Amino acid sequence: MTQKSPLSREQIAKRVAAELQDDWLVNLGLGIPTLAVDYVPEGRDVIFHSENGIIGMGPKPGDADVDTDLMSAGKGPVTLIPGASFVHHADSFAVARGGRLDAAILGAYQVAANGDFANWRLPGKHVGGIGGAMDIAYGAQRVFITMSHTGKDGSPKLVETLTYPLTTRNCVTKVFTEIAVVAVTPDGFVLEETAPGYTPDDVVAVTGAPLIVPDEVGEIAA
Amino acid sequence: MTQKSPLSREQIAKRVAAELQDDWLVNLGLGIPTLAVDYVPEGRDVIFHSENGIIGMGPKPGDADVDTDLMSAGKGPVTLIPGASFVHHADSFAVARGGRLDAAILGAYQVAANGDFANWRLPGKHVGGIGGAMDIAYGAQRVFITMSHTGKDGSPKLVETLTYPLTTRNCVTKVFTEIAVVAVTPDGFVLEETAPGYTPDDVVAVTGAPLIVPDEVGEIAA
Amino acid sequence: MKNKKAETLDDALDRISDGDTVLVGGFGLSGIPEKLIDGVCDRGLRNLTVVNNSSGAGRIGVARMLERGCVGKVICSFPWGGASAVFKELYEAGKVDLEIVPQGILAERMRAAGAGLGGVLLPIGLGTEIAEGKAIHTVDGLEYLIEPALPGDIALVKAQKADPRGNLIYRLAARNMNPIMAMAAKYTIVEVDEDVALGTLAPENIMTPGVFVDRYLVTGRYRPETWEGAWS
Amino acid sequence: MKNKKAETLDDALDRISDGDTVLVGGFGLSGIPEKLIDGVCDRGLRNLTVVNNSSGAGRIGVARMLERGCVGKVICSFPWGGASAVFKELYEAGKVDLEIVPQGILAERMRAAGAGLGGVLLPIGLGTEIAEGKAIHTVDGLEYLIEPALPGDIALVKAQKADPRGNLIYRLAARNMNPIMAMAAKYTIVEVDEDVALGTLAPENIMTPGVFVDRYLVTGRYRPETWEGAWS
Repeated sequence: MTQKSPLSREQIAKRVAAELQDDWLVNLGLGIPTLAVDYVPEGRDVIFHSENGIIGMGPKPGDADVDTDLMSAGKGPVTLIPGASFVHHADSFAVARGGRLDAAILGAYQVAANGDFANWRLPGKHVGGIGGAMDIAYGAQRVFITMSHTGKDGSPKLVETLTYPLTTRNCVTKVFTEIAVVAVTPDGFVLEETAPGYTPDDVVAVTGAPLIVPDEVGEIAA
Repeated sequence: MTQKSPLSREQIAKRVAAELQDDWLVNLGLGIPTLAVDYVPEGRDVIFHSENGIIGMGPKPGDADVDTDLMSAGKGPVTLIPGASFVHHADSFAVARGGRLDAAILGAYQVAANGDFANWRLPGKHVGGIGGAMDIAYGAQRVFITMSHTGKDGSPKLVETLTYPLTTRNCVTKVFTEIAVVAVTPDGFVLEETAPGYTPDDVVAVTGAPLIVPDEVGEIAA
Repeated sequence: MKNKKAETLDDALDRISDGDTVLVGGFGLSGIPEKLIDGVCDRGLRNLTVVNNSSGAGRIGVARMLERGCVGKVICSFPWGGASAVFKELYEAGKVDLEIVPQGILAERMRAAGAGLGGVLLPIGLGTEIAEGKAIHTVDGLEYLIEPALPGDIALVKAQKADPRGNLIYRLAARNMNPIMAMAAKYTIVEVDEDVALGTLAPENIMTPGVFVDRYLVTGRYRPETWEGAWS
Repeated sequence: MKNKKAETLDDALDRISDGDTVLVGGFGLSGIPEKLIDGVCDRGLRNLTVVNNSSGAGRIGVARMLERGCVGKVICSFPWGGASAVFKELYEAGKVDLEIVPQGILAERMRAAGAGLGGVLLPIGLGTEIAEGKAIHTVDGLEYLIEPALPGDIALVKAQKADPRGNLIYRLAARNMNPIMAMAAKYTIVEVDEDVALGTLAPENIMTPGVFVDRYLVTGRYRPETWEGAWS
């Protein structure tokens, strides 16, 4: 039997980036989502939207070309692709809420079987904030979540019902973790792929809600 | 006694234009208001706003310079002053509703003693339309109305209560007619000036609501 | 990169269907997608709900769509202009419906649609015929009309230039409602004077990002056969 | 023509009072009116309600206003950034209040103020803590939160260039919330890299018409003494 090989952060980013199709407009959250920009499959023209008003973000510049007036929502220096444009915040969120984002890739603390997710507040802690996640998750045609399959204490992060404060209802399309790709469907969670060496039962064991396992489950191309 | 000399349309325009102060942003309605642009007192920098998205309209161009992409809300060809700018309709009405207009000069069918006015619909007739008048009259700091003092049948147009459909409530500052300047105050109509040869009683006689006549009533400088 | 440039008028318009709500740019004689309007007429579309500032003037703008029998309803702020003869005749014959929306409300209702809002709270129209049957909401003691978003199935937009991503700039006051309509429709079709190479338009000067544009057609600058009847 | 150009920082800021609601432009490290913020600090203003995307980072942006004791309340979308040490300390000591508003709602609430709306119907935040205590209105069977307009007494805005009428253009993503805040406040004060002669800015490229600007101060391009603590 193959050794269990959980995906690295980069491998999760690469796997979710494989979902991005030609001509899509995509918003990336902080953390692993930001890494996805480096793994867009060749030949696909994906346009990245940053909620601070950039449409058409390009890759990170060299150190000499860093411009504090040209940074992503995560404060990372970026460049522009040809045909990029700027809008103010109200129009930038019009892009998101108005349904123009083909996809958003976001992090999460928890995802529920009905597509609810939580990513903005840890009860009792002062970390981060809501930022633009509610608008983006509401408006995007597809919401892809990247996160670890379980918390540091081993508790499942794919759950029946959220215990953390809700970000947006019924919006998650698929979840990408270090051990699995899980789709959110009207019937609940459906296992699509597992990381090398993991069986469906391995994933079921650390998932906090019923996980439908189809006859065929692929292996993540990591 | 001086002969009664009712003001011409141009004289009404000149009189209302005398109200416009340096640095004001002003919107002009169709008809007599449009004529006011030619009578701004010398030395006053008045900026004209056109609700179709022009901030800083200049005078009419020569025939050779007419450009159908540069016309006022009344479809008249215009020019630009230095420092003019363009906005789309939503931002143009933000200028109006948001309170940036120092004044609007509009026509009316009727003005009521509480500052209500009617200018958009004649019951039973298909003429004109509402256009942008409701937003402009609501938002402008001052609403100056130019109109004839009475209708063609002699009926008063300054009235106790509107009988024509309301445009905007409680917004009129002053009314400029061919025979008088009348202010709208918390106490009702107050006569400020009369046209050459007209007595206060002449004006009271054709006004359809109580008209307060102060001790001093000036003559319109026509 | 997706090719948003349509080669023919038919190609540009192939997504419009009978019964669609069509937002049509233009104000007065400025910024009207006249060639796209001709195309709609020639396709023999029926029962469209047309949103424009006016009901057309002479044979300019939406007047031709009315004349050719494409329109079931007009939503506009200025229906009874002296030059709106075609509309007047059809309306009085009971052949077309009308919804009058004040110009600033019209702009905000479409902007709301483009911004994914359900509607806006407007302080105007209170006490007038416009308020009849509408919900009122009070904020800080002041009353507002709740005006719902006004989305389009299709927008027909006029711009000056487009690049291959569909980024747009507008000429002078021909901007008018065009950028708002481009955002407010499910599918936006643009008529431009010219197209320019990618990277030609300065990113800071682009007025409508291409993400709001589905197709554009290069027509050159339009001049009507006649201005007759358009000026009264 | 009114002279909107302020000659000194004090001159630019003479209309701000204790207790004002101050909209402060900027996002991350971009488009922050840092010199105006220094001026607010030096004037020793107190009990301001500050609206910004975040609560400041390191000693950047509104963080300095907090550090100097000018702020009674912060309205923002991202209060607990890793670099928001000043705010965190004050908040936990009970010395400053906080209202968290999601970023898109924040932008729309300020835009509503600028556009003279009472508020907007937003489809987001439903079922979340953000919705607690708020009115809900249904349009076409869909629920929306009614979010009131958020006006400012003062806006502190950063732009790239101003002309004598106060017309503004912005550089790259330094635009962010600045144009919206310029429209949303009763009195708008702008910090610019440079001023240019009347007629220099192309009318079609002006992003904020001068009618929304009351005063501007030419400061050159700002560079902080240190970026320390701003990046975490």
